[in-house]
Amino acid sequence: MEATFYIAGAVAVIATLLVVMSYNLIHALLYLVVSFLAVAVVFFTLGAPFMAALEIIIYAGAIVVLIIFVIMMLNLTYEDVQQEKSWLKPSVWIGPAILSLVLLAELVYLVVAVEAPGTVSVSVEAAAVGMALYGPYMLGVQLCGILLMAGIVGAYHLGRQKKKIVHRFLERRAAS
Amino acid sequence: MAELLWLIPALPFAGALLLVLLGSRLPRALVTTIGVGSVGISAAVTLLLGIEYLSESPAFYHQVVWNWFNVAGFSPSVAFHLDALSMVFIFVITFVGFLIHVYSTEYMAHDPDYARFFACMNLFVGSMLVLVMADNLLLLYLGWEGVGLCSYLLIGFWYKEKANGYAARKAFIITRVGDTAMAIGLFMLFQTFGTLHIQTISTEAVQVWDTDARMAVIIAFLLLGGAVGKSGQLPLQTWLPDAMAGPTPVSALIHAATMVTAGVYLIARMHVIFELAPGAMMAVAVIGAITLLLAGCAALTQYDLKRVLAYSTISQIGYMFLALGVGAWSAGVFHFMIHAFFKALLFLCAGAIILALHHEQDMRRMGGLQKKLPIVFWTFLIGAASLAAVPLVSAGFYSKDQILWLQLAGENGNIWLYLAGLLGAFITSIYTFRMVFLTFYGESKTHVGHQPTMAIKLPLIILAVLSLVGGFIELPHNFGHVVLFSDFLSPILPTISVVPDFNRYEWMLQLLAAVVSLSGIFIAYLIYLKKPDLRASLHRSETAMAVHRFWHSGWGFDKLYDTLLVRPYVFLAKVNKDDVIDSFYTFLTRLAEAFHDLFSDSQTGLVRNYVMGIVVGAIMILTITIFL
Amino acid sequence: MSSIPMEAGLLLAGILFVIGMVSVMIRRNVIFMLISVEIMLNAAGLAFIVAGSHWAQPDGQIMFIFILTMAAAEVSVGLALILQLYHHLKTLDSDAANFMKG
Amino acid sequence: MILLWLIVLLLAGGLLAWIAQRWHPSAPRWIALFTVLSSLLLTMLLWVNDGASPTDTAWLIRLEQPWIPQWGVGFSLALDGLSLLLLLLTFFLGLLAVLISWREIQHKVGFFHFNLLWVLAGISGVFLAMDLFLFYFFWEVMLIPMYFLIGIWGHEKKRYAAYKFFLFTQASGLLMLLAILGLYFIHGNQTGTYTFNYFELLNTTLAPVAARWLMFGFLAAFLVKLPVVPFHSWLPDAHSQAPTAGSVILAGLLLKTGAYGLLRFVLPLFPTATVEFAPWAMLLGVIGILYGAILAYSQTDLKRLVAYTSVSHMGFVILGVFAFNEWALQGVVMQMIAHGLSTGALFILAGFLYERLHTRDMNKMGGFWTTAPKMGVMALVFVMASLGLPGLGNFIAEFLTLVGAWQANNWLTVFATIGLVLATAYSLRIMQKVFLERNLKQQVLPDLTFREMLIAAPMVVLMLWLGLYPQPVLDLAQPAIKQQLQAYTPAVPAVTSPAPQTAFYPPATDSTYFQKMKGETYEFK
Repeated sequence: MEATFYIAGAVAVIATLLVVMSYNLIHALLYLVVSFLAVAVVFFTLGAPFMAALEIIIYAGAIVVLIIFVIMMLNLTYEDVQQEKSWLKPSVWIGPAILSLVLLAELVYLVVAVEAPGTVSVSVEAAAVGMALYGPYMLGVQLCGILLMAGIVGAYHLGRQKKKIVHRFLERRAAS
Repeated sequence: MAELLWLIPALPFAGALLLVLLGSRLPRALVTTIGVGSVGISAAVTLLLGIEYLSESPAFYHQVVWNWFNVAGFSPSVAFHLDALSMVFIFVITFVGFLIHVYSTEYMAHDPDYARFFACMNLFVGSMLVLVMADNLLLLYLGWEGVGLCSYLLIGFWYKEKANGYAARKAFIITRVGDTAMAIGLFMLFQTFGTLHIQTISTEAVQVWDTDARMAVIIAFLLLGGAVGKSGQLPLQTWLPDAMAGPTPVSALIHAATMVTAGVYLIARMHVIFELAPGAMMAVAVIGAITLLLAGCAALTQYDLKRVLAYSTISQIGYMFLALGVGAWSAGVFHFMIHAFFKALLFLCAGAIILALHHEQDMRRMGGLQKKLPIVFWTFLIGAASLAAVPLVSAGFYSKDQILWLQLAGENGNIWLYLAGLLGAFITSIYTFRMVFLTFYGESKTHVGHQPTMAIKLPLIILAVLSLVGGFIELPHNFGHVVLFSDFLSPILPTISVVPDFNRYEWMLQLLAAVVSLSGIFIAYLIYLKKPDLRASLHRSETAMAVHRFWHSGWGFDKLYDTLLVRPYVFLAKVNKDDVIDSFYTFLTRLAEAFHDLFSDSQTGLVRNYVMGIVVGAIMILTITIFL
Repeated sequence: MSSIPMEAGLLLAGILFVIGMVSVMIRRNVIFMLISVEIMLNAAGLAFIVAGSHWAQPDGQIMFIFILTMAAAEVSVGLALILQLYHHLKTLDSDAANFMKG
Repeated sequence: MILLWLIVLLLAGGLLAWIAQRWHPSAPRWIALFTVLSSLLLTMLLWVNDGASPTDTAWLIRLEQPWIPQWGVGFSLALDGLSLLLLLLTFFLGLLAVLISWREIQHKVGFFHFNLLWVLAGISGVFLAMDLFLFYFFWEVMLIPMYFLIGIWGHEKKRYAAYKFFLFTQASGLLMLLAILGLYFIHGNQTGTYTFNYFELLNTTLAPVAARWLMFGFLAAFLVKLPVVPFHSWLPDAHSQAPTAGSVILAGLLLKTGAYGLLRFVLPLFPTATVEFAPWAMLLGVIGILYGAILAYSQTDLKRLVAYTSVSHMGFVILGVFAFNEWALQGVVMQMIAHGLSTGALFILAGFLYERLHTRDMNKMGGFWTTAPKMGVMALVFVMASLGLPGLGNFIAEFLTLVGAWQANNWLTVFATIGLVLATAYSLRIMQKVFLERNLKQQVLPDLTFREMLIAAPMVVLMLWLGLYPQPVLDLAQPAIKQQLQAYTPAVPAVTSPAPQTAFYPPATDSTYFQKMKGETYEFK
């Protein structure tokens, strides 16, 4: 189990790095799927198999597919890949990278410096999760429902192709 | 009769009010009736009261019209107090005022603002009457400022000329400087006595203060400040010559006969305080002496007929101050009365000349009017004789001689003051007859347009008669010894104590004064009539011309004040027009705007940068958590 | 059950999170930014799971479910927004949408 | 109860005026006119009924209603002579403000009158409130509609002026709120009852330091409103940019709330702290008199000039308030009323001119006496009132103030008196520039119409009345003033006693000398 965790973790990190570094959107998305799958494996090793399943179904499945659909709708071409290349110059990414490394170092320090909390021990059954979810977290579930509802409505509303509805601010910009 | 006291000032006020409200709609005749009539009735009431006063000879009449206000014991009333001193003043004001009103009906006949003129004149007479009849200093102050206002309105009567408005403002502001000093004096009087009632102050002052008490001296000086401002004495005399911008009747009434003597009235009225302050008395005399000399010299060099008369007014009031300063109260008031007659006469004659010559005021362009305006000539001559104090025949001689005599004979007398007065008399007769010779003799230079009619002639004749005979009510004791006037005033004003065994010199001094006066006339005759070469040689001399220019500008006082006070003030005002303090607040706004720009620039509109901001924030927070 | 140290799990979450974050900062393409946000959210969920396993409590997994839900909603709305943006600006460049510039 | 109705009447009238615009364009004018007129009549009725029969206290009417009892906030209104006078002034000037806007305001008429009436309501509330919370509430009520009046119907720089006005008054008002709260808590800690009631708070005993800080809090609001010199710079902008009615209300009433606050709150609440502060306050007053006068002299914008004269005149108010004697305070009350009339009148005059010429620049005017003699006469009276000519109300005010101030501090009074000379300079400048000289531009200037005469004539009459027979006003104010001065009765001899070691007092020899003189005077009485 331990080895699985480390390997899956390594795969996840590498895949994610590749996501970040690739110029082609579709390639990136494929790596992203890999990354999600790896994380799902990590979940499994951590004793959360149900979550692993959810990760695969929703992240690697639904979300990524959604993005792919959109990419298809946008009809991206080779030029976009070239443009992506031109945008990713060292001068652009070096600063944020350094910042992030600092942040990472701090995070590591914080995680390591704390008294060793021991290891992951018990696996939590999906049943227990379900009990808690529909017990004390009932309100949270309902809120999630509302959130999803809002998401649907929002996506529908925003996704509609009504050309003439332009925000007045944008309209004024366009006029001038 | 005494209950009619309030009518005297009320009538002119009522006239003014009527004219202000209805003036523009009334026909001229009615305006004349109201304007002249109100003062006329007032004069009649004065006459009646005067007769009663003389026959009953009470100490005073007193009438409370209403209680003005009452705050914590400070309770001035609108109340009138009539005693001998006030009597003299209201007599002069109403009668001379009436004559000048009559005169004005012709002088101003063609002016479009006829009603406004009479409204202001009536207002002036009313205010002046309040001034001299007030029983407390606050009411006196009301009249005091009221006459200032009328003076402003009338100097600037022909407001379309910018210079006239300037002169009017100058008059108002300069007199207000004096008034401010007076107001402070009133505060101090109130603090000491808890009242501003004149009689109370007069009786209590001697009990509260010893002679030369510090408070008394300060107060006397402050009151003197007010008097100096109103009476055009040094150092606040500069407004008076410019005040000649007004119509000539105004100059006659306000700037010669009555208003400018308000200072004399104030000092005479508050003589108790002044007697307690010998230093202030001395100052009064010295100011008078210096002023009469300076103004006399300035009068010598003026070409504008009215300006000569204006400077001569300053000079003559200097004589009054000289008299008051040595304690010759009744002599000062006597000279006031006589001066009112002859100066009003001179001004009215000047007015008649100016009217005849189409508003020509420059004496260099007059001449030869002796034949063309005979009545004016003769009356002017009488006035001039009185001003120059031609001995025996003129009233001015008696009044001025008394003042000069008391400079030596009086207890507080002083040889220097006397000499100054004598020199002044000499200068006076020179410039007076310079005026006469330049105007009436020589060849005619300007066409005579308007011949005076009855409305002008009558006042001239009456005033001329008064200028001649007015002096006979007070004759020196080696010469008739008539003391009607000083007797009349003696209950109010203390008589001056004369140095004993000085009387035998009196005739010498009189002779001296007469000689001085006549020699002055002779010199004027020489220079201006007989020997034009003399004048021409004077004109060629550089120094003489420099002095001439200096005197012509009134000893440079205008320029002095201009550079010392007016310009810095205007400069300060102009520089600070936008208010330095405001710039501090503007700076605050600028600061806020700068910060606004700073933070606004940080909002780039790029999502990346915002994320970066969040990360930087996270790093900062984490760093703080780690290191703290 | 296993002896995976908790630090390791948290470190993995941290690394993934930071990678996602770098990507958000350096990418100009809006879709990439959205993807990066997904990575970050996923990393956060991972941290919850790790903690939940450690304490043997279901709460961590519940939080992950909530995060998941939120991610789904976010992605749907976000993609709709991207579509709109693309229609208006004809580009996916996030720098083009800088109207909020002060 | 009638006090409440006064305020409610104005508020309701304002709302009605706003709504009424839909019915008829000039309906708001008539509604506003009738509202203010009825308020005025109601107040006059109060004067006739209650003013004549003073009870044992200075208070004529009191109203106490609980409002937010948990916090100790009460809806408490009270009327004394001072309030009554100021209410009369408020409604009189309010009436003129409505009349003066008849022609001038042509857009958003309903909203304009709404704001106008609400400002008046706020001002009346300020003059009546006897609960500090309520007082603060009304203080704000009066501020916001005024902001709209300036900001919507003002002249070319209206937004700048409106913001400036709002920021100054709001910032200072917040400081006052802090002070009110401080007082509230100190009082609560002492007595256990937390209340904002004025009468309760009067009994608070304060540590000197606390008293000083709380006093500064109150002073901040009042001195800015008054305004006193370093804080005056909002005033010229607000006054010159506001519409005529707004200027009249600003100058005539809003400034008076500052003076009223000083009299009503600062003096009785902090007797010791104010005595300490008095020389400085008087110095500020004198600086205000002179500085305002100098600035007024240099202005070419007529309304701005008049605004600076307000700064100068308000200097007398603070000079008098901190002299702590009845003469000075009566002078202050007179000054509030007389200045309200005279400056209001000058602004109205500026409004007349603006309506005709569409400029406020005096360099473009001149020689109007010829074409508009009636206006000239009116202007002359107003100008003379502003320079303090005896016979008009301002003279009584200034003279009493100076007499009172003289008892407190000689040198400062001397300088304040010099202000009268400067007042002459700037006042006559108005006459000279506008009405005298030649009408170079050949502007046709119609003389006053009947409506305008209706506005101007009562002001002239009132000014003359105040100047010649001010006794009714003084009588009405007297009990109230005595009450404000109660805390100073032991301190009054201190006025002439040897001065504390401050640079602004004359040398000790002088004051002891004066004291000696004063002692002797009493013997002779």
